[in-house]
Amino acid sequence: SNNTSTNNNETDKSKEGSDASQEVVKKEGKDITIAVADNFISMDPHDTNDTLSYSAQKTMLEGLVGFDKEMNVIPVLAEEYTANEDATEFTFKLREGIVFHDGEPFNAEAVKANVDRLADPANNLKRHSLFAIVKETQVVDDYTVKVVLSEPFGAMINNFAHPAAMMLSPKALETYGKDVSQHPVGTGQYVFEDWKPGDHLKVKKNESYWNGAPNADSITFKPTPENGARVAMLQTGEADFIYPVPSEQASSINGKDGVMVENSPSIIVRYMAMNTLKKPFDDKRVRQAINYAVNKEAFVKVVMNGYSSVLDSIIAPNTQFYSKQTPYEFNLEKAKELLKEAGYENGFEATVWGSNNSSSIKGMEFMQQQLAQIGIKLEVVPMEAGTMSEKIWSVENPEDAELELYYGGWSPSTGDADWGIRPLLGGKDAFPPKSYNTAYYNSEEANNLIAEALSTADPDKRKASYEKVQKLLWDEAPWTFLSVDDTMAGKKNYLEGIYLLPDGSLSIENLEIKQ
Amino acid sequence: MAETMLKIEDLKTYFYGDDGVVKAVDGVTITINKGETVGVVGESGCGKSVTSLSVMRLLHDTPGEIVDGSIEFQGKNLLSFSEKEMRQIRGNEVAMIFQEPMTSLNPVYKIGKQLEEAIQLHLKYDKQKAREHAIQMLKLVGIPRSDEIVNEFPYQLSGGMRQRVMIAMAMACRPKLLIADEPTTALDVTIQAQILDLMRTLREESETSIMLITHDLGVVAEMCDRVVVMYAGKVVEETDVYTLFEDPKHPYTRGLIGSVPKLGKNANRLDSIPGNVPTPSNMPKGCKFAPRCSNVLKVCLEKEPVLEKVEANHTCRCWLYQNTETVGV
Amino acid sequence: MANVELREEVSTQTTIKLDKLSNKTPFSEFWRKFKKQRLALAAGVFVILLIVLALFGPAVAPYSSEEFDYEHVLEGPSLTHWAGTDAYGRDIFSRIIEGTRISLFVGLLSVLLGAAGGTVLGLISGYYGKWLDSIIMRICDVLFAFPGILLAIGIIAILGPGLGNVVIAIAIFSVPIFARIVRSNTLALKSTVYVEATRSMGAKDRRMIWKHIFPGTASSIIVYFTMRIGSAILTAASLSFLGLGAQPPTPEWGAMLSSGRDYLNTAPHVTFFPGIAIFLTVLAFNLLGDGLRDALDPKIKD
Amino acid sequence: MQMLAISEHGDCGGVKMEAPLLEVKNLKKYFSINKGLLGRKKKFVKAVDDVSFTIKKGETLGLVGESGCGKSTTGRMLMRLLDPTEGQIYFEGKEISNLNDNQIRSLRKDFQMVFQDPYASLNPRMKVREIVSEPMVIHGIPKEERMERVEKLLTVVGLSAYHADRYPHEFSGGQRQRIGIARALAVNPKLIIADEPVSALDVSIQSQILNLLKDLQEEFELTYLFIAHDLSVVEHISDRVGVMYLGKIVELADKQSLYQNPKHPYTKALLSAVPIPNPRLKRERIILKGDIPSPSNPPSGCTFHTRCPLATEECRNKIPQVKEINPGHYVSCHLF
Amino acid sequence: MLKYLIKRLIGIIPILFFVSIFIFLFVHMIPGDPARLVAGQDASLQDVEMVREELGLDRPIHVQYFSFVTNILQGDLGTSLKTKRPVLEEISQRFMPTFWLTVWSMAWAVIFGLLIGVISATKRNKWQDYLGMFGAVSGISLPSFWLGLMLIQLFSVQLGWLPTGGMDSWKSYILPSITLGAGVAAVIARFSRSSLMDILKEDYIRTGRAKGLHENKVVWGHGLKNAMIPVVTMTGLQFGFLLGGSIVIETVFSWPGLGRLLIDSVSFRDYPVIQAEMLLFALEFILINLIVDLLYGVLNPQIRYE
Ligand SMILES: Nc1ncnc2c1ncn2[C@@H]1O[C@H](COP(=O)(O)OP(=O)(O)OP(=O)(O)O)[C@@H](O)[C@H]1O
Ligand SMILES: Nc1ncnc2c1ncn2[C@@H]1O[C@H](COP(=O)(O)OP(=O)(O)OP(=O)(O)O)[C@@H](O)[C@H]1O
Ligand SMILES: [Mg+2]
Ligand SMILES: [Mg+2]
Repeated sequence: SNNTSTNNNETDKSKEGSDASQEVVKKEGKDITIAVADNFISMDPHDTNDTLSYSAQKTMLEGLVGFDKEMNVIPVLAEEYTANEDATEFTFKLREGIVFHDGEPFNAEAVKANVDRLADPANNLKRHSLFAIVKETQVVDDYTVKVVLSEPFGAMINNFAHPAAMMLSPKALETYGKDVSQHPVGTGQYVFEDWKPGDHLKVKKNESYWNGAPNADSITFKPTPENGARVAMLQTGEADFIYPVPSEQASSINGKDGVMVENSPSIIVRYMAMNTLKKPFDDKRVRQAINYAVNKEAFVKVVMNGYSSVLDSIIAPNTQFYSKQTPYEFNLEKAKELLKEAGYENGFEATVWGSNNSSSIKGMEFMQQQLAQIGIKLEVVPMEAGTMSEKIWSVENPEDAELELYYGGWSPSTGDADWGIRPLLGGKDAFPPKSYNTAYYNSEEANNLIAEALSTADPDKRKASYEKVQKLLWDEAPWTFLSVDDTMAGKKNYLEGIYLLPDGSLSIENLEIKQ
Repeated sequence: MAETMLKIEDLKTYFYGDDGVVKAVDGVTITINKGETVGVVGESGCGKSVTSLSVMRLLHDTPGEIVDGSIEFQGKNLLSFSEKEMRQIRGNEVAMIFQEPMTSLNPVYKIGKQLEEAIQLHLKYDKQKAREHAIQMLKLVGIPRSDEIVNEFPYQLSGGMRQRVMIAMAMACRPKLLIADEPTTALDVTIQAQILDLMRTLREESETSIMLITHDLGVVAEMCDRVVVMYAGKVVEETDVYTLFEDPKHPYTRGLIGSVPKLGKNANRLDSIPGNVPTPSNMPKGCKFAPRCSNVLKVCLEKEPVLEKVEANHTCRCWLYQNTETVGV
Repeated sequence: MANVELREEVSTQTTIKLDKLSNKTPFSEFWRKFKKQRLALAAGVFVILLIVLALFGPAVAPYSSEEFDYEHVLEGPSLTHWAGTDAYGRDIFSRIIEGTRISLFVGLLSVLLGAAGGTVLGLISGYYGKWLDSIIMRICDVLFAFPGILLAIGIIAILGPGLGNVVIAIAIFSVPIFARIVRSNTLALKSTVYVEATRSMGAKDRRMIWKHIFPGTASSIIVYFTMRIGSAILTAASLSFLGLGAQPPTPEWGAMLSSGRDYLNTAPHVTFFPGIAIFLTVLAFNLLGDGLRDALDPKIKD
Repeated sequence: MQMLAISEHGDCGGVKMEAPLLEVKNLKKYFSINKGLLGRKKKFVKAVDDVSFTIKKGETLGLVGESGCGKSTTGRMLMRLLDPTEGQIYFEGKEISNLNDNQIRSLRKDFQMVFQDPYASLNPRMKVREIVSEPMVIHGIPKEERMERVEKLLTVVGLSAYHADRYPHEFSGGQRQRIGIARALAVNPKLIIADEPVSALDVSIQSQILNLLKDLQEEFELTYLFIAHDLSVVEHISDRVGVMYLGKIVELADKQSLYQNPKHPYTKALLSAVPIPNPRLKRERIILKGDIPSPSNPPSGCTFHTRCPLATEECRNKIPQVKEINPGHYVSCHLF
Repeated sequence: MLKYLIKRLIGIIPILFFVSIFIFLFVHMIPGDPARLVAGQDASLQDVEMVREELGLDRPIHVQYFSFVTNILQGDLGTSLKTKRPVLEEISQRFMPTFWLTVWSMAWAVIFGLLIGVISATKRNKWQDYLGMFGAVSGISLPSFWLGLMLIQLFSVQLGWLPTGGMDSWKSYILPSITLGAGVAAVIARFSRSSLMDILKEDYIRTGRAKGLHENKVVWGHGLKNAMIPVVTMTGLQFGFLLGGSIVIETVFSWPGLGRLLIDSVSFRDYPVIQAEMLLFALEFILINLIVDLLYGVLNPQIRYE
């Protein structure tokens, strides 16, 4: 994996106009407030599927193993782990002397309780799928636990590193039952204090954290959906850290009031999918023409306010097995020519769908302006989430799909090429409603290449296949390739060690308050 | 000569409205002596109410303004009084009963409270005493169960009772002058008879001077000592009540008396004054009554007559009776 | 003989001249009262100006509302761009001018539909009473029980986004308001003596409703109509704020406001001018409504 | 000639003494007012309670009584603006109280109404021409005829044709009442129900209207039911007079006997309560005590007993019957 | 009085019945598949079907309605599809913030609205009147979200006096309630002005003056109490406006109330929450207007005994 480390000052876009030697502002106390864009849904890691909730959970809970910044598996609550030859038995040696926040000892029994919970389909947990393969969990001794799988699965350790496998106190599981989602009890740096959905979630310092108490006394997460309000909170000091920072305001707040805006390339790609089953998008020349007709630099400047980079493959550079392609340069002549060849000299009309948040509307409007230059009239239809799910993911039969163009973005949460390609362009199996192939793209060749890459564990072979598929798809142009987003966070300059990972999740373990 | 209670002289009250100036009261002179009841009659809109409101100085919420004349109450000029001084007079020395018993009481307050308000204000009684006084007053105006009525709301009372409450309220502070603006118009005959009877009794007991405004000549005949007849903002005739009915001078007064159907007199046709009361926007030049007058002279159409003594105790505003000398004036 | 006599008396009786009052039609009466209200008059002039703009706006606008220029984005007001440019470098002034048509269209049409529906329901409900009244009023109660914006959100979720559906949504929740007003007016008018007089002549329901009752409700409808236009424009703007309104690149003021709100501290003019446009327009309609109310019917209130 | 057309039926009507134009038998109107939970317990206002009378062609029946005694309700029932709770109404011998709305509509032109409030009874949004021609429109009279007739009618009531294009608010009360009368005359009615047509007018105007009504009656042989609370007005205009009290006619007689020789204590009190515009005439007054009881809760027995100076035990308990004590003189009182 | 109350309470039942049908149909008419939204991005088609079954969304619509109603009658509002928490809990947590926001907005709106209204009515056609009414009309003419954003800019960002949102101290109530209440204050001001102006023309006001009462006592004592009668009714209706306004304002000010919950639930098609919340809105509206009617009775003695 080649996730680049998140160097805050790596890009200098954020630094325009900012005074690097800005004086560190004063912070009263050690209580940190973080404003986020959405509400948390659950505090039960086993029953969570949104990144935001995990960001909060990770302050309180820990797993046996975890990922480091480069997405390598590292030990956390387990000191070490071993797997048998055919990858059916995983044995964890647990760190000793750790207690849950409620005083319960962390031991093999506790691990068994958690894994059993995940493995039991009757519990109806959202993350059951990751552990459905577990046959049995055995307590070898107090601090050794062995997980037996029903079939071999080499990547199982990654599943254990996933936040879904974070450990809850068995006592809490018992007393709260399903309500444990309201009362998370873990071993982490911070202890759950209170959660008023929609208002705030507060955690406080765990003085007896096994790896030394953290720096901050408490952390309060505040969901603040309105961009302006979130920014204002950072400016006024009501919040010490916010994310995301709307790119529109990034440069204006950076460097003032002790505010620092940090951006770095994410793995989120922005694209406009074209329904390749539908006329005129079934014609590659039309798709390429559209790609030539869109000025990506202008896209970055106008829509993303400069906080993104032009997309030059179907996956972002920070994604595993990325290989750079030659961008479709902005060339209206060429675009018109291609259209003419395809028989659409006078352009045509089409509808683009996208979500109804302001940045997505802005993107679609931009596409509308760009394509108007080659005679393509776009109708922009922003859709509210529920409607969109109905319109796109309730269509069983690809032929019935009304979808023509879809403006969207994708973040492969696992950070690898497979998850960046297969759900989106992986042939029939990825067509809505099964998955996210909104381009309804289905090519034998690409499907084979994707399968090939999956069939082997040899990185070189995989790399080769992914290179080929990226080249192929780039040329096929089922999408209009737009950009790679930056992650955008704002903080007061006394904070250090807090940053966003490329997948947009928050890392807070090394938080420091500089005074 | 009896003591003069109220002396209105050449009062002019104009309204400044959308259509220009409305001379609602345009030179009214009325004198009321102590213990005397003076009737003011005239057709609707001739300025009777405005005259009474001018006396009370209650015009400030209307576009009306007293532009000329004087109002002397017990020798003091009310027009020179400050608002504060006026408040001490109102409801105290000069009280008023309004035309509409149904709407003149505040619907959201109990009868008792509405009565006590004035009593506490002017007689400086405490609450307890004011209440007793209020009940006393209600008894006086013949309201049965008056100690219960004080705790009721106006809507629980009939029209006659409300009008009696109004009278009680007006009489509560023993006013020297009572202005009654059509106090019985809204009531039924049998109730009217009760109220008139009551007013008569009260007058006899307290020697209050009364200015009784009405358009019912029957009421005038029954209640008043002297009568002032108004037409279009002006006094056209003034005399004692007997003379008025037996020897009316002004053609309008004569017409008025003739046009009332009289009980027991079985005339086939009534006398009637042709035409309509002039509206402010088409006031005739000269005598205001000229267009309807059966005795109209040439001069009537050009010049306005003045109010002049035609006999002792009898004044009239009509060219038929004007001396030539005064014409020149 | 009696005939002749009667006529003679008649002629002597009608000596009064009506000439001085001549030509006092209800309209002139209204105009006389209305023109005294300076603010409302000014608002009326402004509304007329808006209508003219709506009709001829694109012809006067210095730029096309869709003309983008990525080299000049988010520029403040200047001589070339009186209200500055937006995120695509489009001329905000031109967009506001073109937006006039849309905002007025949304306001007028939605309220017109709502008023038409509400009036018919209100007339029926008030005139016929009984169960018809109960049913209509219960439905209105139900609609009333939900905040307008909530209904609009739901209706748009059902119908899909877009200005047309915004119009329908606003129209739907305007219906009960008009129904109630018209109903209460109808009830009052139904019991007036002149309606009773007409009934006593043997007039049919249709005549009573359209000839006597409806004209009597007209003034309150007009007044309310004017005022509701203002709130309709605001609602449309709120819907755009929530991302449910006009589709890009429609220069609907609310959408402009909404898309500009991320630039509140970098380029405040992007929100300021559309905000002012909405404010002034709604203000004008409200003031006009106030004036109309005072001139037409002092008795109806908010 | 047009004048003749208007008085058409008057000419051919002749004198038909045998059948009265209008006959009312035991007419009742109870308004229900909902009381109690879910309106189950019904309460009634007995606005008109068992009223009978007849009106002959060409005569005027006056109806007097104090406010709320049911005069207007009676009038409105005769106009079929209200459905009687009980009782029959015969018009020219034909029962009209059981006709439905559609059947009654064409008959409506035979009886018209003049209302109390000249300000409220004309639609302020219509021109005089439209107002006066409306009954003709309703009864299908062709347009040219209508236009001509409006002007004739206006002249008849003492206005002139040039008033036709003005709006009601430009007229004074008396003039409006004339317009109302013109409207009532438009379709050659046989019976006019005048509900307090002069009580809102000034004395000097009132006499004009009273004279006009009398003249019109003479000319067109109209029949009036004249409702008023002013006894002197009723005396002036009526041939016969009925006195109502709390929904009942307590005394009904021809004018002379009623005014000269009233029988019912209420009539007596009423007559004595009228102020006479003659200061020298001091009469013996009967001042009634108390207020008029509410028709929703009328006293038992004779409804007048609560205020009657001569009330006996019997009056409290028994409802008196109507008796004809002299020919044509009906009284409902236990004293007779 | 008690009878009246009981009658009115019984009268609510049919309305609620209509409301429940309306809400149910309304919610189910909104396109969007909650099963898919619940199951989440990674879910397979089977997962979605399973969720659908689990949520009972596969049953015929009338069956769903029936169980919706019977559950409600048993006090069970269901569980949120999104958070899996009981709807009752979900809503009750969000209720107080919205309640207090509404109450404070209403409180200041009533106080200021009345004050402006009374001053305008008594200083008719003077500058105070013009100023007051211009302010009031402006209040109705401002897009509330814009006003909110502007206030945040001015008072939080520029001046730093007040917090931008959240619900931490009494200070955080100031901006949202000003924003939310502005329109209502304006309506009340206008309404009380015209109502009081009408009342001041009444005969009993003249009676009060004729008694020699001080003008202030006439206006505030005799005038206002009568003028309040229609104002109170109208104020009740404004609650509906506030509830609606809270949807937008809560978004602007990050207020943890029902309005935002509703927006969230709508986009998630969280049927039980939407239904319960709409029902709550309706009930609240109906109850407030019942209270208003009772208040009306307190102010207007004639109503009391009917
Ligand atoms: N508030 C007012 N504004 C304008 N004009 C008024 C006002 N009050 C009275 N007037 C005018 O003053 C004139 C006299 O009115 P006033 O009330 O004194 O008549 P009135 O003699 O009392 O009549 P009525 O018998 O009907 O009570 C009327 O022509 C009326 O138009
Ligand atoms: N629609 C109605 N509903 C209920 N009660 C009514 C209705 N119409 C009239 N009443 C009642 O019936 C009684 C008689 O009313 P009516 O109008 O006939 O009296 P009236 O003799 O004409 O009185 P007035 O002289 O005041 O016109 C009154 O007590 C009145 O309150
Ligand atoms: Mg008067
Ligand atoms: Mg009547």
